[in-house]
Amino acid sequence: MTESVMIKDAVCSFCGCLCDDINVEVAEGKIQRVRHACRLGSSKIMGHSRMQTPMIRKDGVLQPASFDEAYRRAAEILLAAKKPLLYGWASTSCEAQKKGVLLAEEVGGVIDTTATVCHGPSVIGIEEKGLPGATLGQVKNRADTIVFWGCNPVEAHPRHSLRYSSNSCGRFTEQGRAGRKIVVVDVRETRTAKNADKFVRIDPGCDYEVISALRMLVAGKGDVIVDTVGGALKADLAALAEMLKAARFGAVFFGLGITHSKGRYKNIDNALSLVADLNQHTKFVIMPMRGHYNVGGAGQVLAWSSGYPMSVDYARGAPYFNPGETAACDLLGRADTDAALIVAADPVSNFPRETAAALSKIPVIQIDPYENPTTLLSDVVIPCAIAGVEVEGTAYRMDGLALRLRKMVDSSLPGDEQIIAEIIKNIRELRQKAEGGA
Amino acid sequence: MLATMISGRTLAQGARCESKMAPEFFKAAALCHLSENDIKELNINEGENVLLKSEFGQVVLAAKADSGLPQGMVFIPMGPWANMLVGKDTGGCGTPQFKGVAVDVAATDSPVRSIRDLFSDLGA
Amino acid sequence: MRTVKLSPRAAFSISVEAECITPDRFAPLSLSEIGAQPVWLGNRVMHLSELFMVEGDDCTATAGDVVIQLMGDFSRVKRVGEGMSAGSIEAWGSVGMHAGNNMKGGLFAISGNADDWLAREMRGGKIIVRGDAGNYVGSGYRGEKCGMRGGEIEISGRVGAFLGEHLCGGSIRVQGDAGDFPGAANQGGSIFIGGSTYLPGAEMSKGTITVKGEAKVLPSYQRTEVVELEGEAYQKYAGDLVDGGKGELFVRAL
Amino acid sequence: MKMIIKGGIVYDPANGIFGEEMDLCIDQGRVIEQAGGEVIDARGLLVMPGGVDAHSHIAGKKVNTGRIMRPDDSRLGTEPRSGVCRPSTGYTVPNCYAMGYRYARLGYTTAFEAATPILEARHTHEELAEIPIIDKGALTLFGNNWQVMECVRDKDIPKLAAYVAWGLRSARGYGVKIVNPGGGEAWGFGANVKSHRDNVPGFDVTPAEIIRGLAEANEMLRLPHSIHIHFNNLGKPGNYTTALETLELLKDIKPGRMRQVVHVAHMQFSAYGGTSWRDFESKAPAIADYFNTHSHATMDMGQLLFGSATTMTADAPLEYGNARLTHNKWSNHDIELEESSGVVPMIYFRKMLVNAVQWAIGLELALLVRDPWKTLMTTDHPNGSPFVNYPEVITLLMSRAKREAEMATLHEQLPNRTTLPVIEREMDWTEIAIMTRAAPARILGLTDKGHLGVGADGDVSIYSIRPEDVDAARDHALVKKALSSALYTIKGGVVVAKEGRILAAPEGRTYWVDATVPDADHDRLMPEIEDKFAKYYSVQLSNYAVQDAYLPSSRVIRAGLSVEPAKSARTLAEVA
Repeated sequence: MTESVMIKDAVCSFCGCLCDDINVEVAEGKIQRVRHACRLGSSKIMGHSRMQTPMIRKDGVLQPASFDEAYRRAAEILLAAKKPLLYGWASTSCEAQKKGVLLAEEVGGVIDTTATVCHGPSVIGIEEKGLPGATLGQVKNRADTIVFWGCNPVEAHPRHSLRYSSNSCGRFTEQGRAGRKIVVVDVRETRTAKNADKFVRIDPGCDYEVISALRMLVAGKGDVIVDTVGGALKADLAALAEMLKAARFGAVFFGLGITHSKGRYKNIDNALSLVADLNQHTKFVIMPMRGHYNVGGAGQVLAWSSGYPMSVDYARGAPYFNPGETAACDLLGRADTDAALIVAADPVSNFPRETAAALSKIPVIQIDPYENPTTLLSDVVIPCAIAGVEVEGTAYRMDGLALRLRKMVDSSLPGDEQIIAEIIKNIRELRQKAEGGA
Repeated sequence: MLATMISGRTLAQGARCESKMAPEFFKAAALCHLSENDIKELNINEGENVLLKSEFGQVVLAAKADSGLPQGMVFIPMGPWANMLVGKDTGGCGTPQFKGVAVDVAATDSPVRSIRDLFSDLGA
Repeated sequence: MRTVKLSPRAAFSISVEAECITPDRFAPLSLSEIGAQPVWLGNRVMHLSELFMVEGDDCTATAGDVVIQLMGDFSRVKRVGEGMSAGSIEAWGSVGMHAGNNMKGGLFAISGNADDWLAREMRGGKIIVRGDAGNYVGSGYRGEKCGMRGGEIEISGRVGAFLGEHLCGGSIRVQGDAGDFPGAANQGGSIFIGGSTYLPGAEMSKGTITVKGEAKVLPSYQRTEVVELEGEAYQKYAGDLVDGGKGELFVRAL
Repeated sequence: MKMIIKGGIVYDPANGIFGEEMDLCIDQGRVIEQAGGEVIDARGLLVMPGGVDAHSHIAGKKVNTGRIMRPDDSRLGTEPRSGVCRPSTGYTVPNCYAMGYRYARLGYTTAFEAATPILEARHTHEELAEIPIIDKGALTLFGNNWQVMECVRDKDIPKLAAYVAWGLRSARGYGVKIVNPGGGEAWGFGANVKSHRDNVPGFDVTPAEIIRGLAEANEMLRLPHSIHIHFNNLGKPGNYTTALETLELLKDIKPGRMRQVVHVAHMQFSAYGGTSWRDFESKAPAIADYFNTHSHATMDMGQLLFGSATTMTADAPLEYGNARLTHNKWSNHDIELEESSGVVPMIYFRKMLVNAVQWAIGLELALLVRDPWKTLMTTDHPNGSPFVNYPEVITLLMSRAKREAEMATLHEQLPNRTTLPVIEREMDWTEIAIMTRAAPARILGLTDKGHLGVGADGDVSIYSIRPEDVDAARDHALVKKALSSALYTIKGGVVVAKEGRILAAPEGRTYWVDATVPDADHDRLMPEIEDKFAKYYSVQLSNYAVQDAYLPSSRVIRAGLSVEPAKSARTLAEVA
């Protein structure tokens, strides 16, 4: 066994925590062991069985093909489409995302990220109210009161509490967990709720009303409130309001519990106002628990390139943004797209059934390291190297902090960025050939 | 039995979501969490199958007891099985309503469909 | 009076964007010039006449004298009537998203249904829909403080969510039900809902919302007296108090 | 690519050329004695070096937050991709491509990002690299930094200098930016400092000490630029005393290079009198008097124009106040151990007395400070107004008639709150060339920029204005039109824009400063830094610094030990 190399302080590319203290042992070009990562991170870094060769569907069956054939076929599909959808992007590097924006411009397509089935509503809420936030280290060093609203970090962001929130220690929070009040507001008692000091159970779809009640209580106008709101007792909400006002530094972390429920972005809109109101009494910040490790980066890249963080329609040559019209689920749900490129995502699994079914009626190109249900409906499948493990690049943490992803091991497969660059090259060649008539 | 369905991340589902075609993902995601009382009301044992129907579709899943759930609420790990019950409408903001879906739950002895079978009717 | 008739040559799958279909744009143009107007089918720019049959009077006229008749299914044709200031459009069937957005005057009558963002950022004029309408009727654009500022919208059927969001002026009347959050951030328009709805007037600061059916009311609204409107008893609420709002909400007392 | 610009009326004040007809030759991107090659006919036309914007928010977290929270702004100014141009969007917060194209159309070829926290510099550099055409750099924030405050508290300037050098290298930054020193740290618990003498809670040090310590460290390192300061109490009525007292603090600091020892950012926002918004008035005369009688300080205007803006600053408590005052959407972003920041959309109204006075103060400052080398023309883009409105500011400075026409449309109380109505001065092309080219380059320490001497970068702007025939005071509308769309903009010897059309979009370079310090000071510093990463930061030390990959094209400026000290500590006065 050749001697192993220990990569220290590598960045984990699974969830929005983007933990950067991961140690990875590599020997014989393979990852042998992962230390400090949680179960999600180590499963990502250790990896799973991979697709190795490109495939193109012929006579209804996916058959092996060369990379060049796959690039060419992908280019043909995208060029022929009147409104291709370029979807995913959240689990690859910013460098690949930048090429994705260029591709969307070249083919006059719509580029959208997995945010539209995740924290898309949070973005729309921020467009209404702004985001009073901070970096995770500010919470670690100062927060004595933390609210987890509609999120379950114990299962979705396992190291969040130790590195950044409940159990973290900093300059003004030396006691760590003991010096903090942890509150969970959710429709069910999750494992995160079981560790909390206070659990407020509310009825599904009632987040907006409960937040409005809290805002009234925080503003001292509680007398208008009836005895229960959204399944929560007024007394519990009043106690919670007082606890929040008594904080020295409060932080609200919110998740898909409020973005996926009735009200969608209005829930976040109201939560942002609650935190803004609380700043008249004490210091409060709020932060979305972003799921995929680089959905934040996709939003940043799209914003500085097109002016908008998701759902950007380049069909008419200039970016146009309107979730509800230009989001992936709208286009597929209304059969308003005639080809799809899926990068580092699995919409066939993660979209509503009828939306996913629309993908079976149009040509689909998939770029992904792993086979998944989207592969079953794909016409061109291009296996790729894994960003953050086999390709270096940039990713943005849930608090918007940019970090450098390491390359831990080599891969014989091209990275997302390289694949998209090849597809763009083919598109330009095909276009020249068509225009030149040569 | 009428109930409200919510879908979401679990640790096991997350650890397997990049190898969805493997049996471990099936075990982690093809589940329906119910409160103890609801399991009693359906008079089934944990591990037996339930049929869930919503306005948009239906799916068969193995029942799992979850003490954190209130009566009348079921939880399904996010993924293809849960999304059989979710509607395509996004209410004008691009995001489907993955949580708070009205469902009817009944005991069944139909089998839980494998992930490949789930998509077989889509020409997969 | 000059009439121009448009009818789709085929059913559209990919949506069409046709903001050129307005009395203002057609008024000074001959039929062939109208036919040459650009429309977009996804990322392809085409002539109007390639996607629609263009018939009617060939003489030019002022915008106020132009009647555009949309024959057939326009449900996937977006931005029809954008920014129109005079004249009228009669849709015999349904119309697509953003119909009548930024309208300043004139009449837009729709016999069928209207899709989302009907009359977005409307300034003036009148829109009548005999069928249903989608989400965001008379609303603003993402991130804007002000949406509809004037004009009248009358809808016989039901509407989707976020009716009149960021309303700054003008009136909306809906006979049927309305989806979630009608009149959110209302700053001074009036909304009438004949059917039922859910959480009207979120963060309303001014203006009125009347709900003839049932409505779940926000906890930050204060019941005041019961009043009579058009012979019916309504419970009046003041709010949204969450931001010191001075709006009025009337929900029919059962 | 060789080029000769023939017969232009050249304004190159740094080389003593004030409107001389002459030819300019450029080869391989630099100005040379003579050359053949492409001929550009500039006979009788106004020719100046490429514009230099020394203070603008063009890249990084705050700018992108402005874009994300303002789709209502992004949809303005939308242009589809065409020719070499990718799509443009936005008015107050343009996308990266529009940033480069619009500066080029104005004849600007260099712009500096005004404020970057070290921890988030990677993001800033990703956006800087995406902005086409212009050369650029980023100022690095130090005013609320825990390590800085501890060094100042311990009065250990050499260790502070070592940290500033380490911070600049980690952030690949260009200069030391100080914003509401101490206030950002207090905002960590929702408070602020009341003045520059107020103690920073938890750190036992005052803003005055932070400012002075950083100024000394800056000069010890002989950095190309001086400290660049945003005063405490910015934006508050009566804050002009804070400005004057802070400037007075720095009077005796010896400059490490032949330049100012402090540059004041957007002076307008700190030249306020009165006790509240009701009796708010201009104190520009008092501020201008100080600049006229001292030579250790320079400033930039921070001019406000009516209409839409997006305020964004590392002064987070100021932005929270803005949001509450205007009921606008509010973004805040605290950065652990280093800084705070906020973003709030804003609209300035002609009929609001406060906005009218703010508008007047910017112009008053520029017109009352006699030496144009001390006053840069900026709008603190996009806080006062987007940079696309620079021609409006220039023509206001050049034409009293225009000022009077504008004042006639403003709040009628204006004359009681500002001396602008009685100011007759009208700037000429030499002064404008100084305030927008020569002075920003000198103040930043960019030796290759802002002038057309041999060896300078081949950055030239040519406008279809005949300086000899046009009376800028009378024909201000014509001048504004010509300045808004340069006839030619040449960047590094390449014609990048012609009559408003972008012809080429080469990649610009990013300037950053590599200052070397004595090993002993560095070695004393590092244990304290390692301790902070072990205990307080949420990232590992090894992942902190910006990697080479983020600077595809850079120009490193040496400083510290690798630069011998200025022979005699001459102040600006002796140089001018």
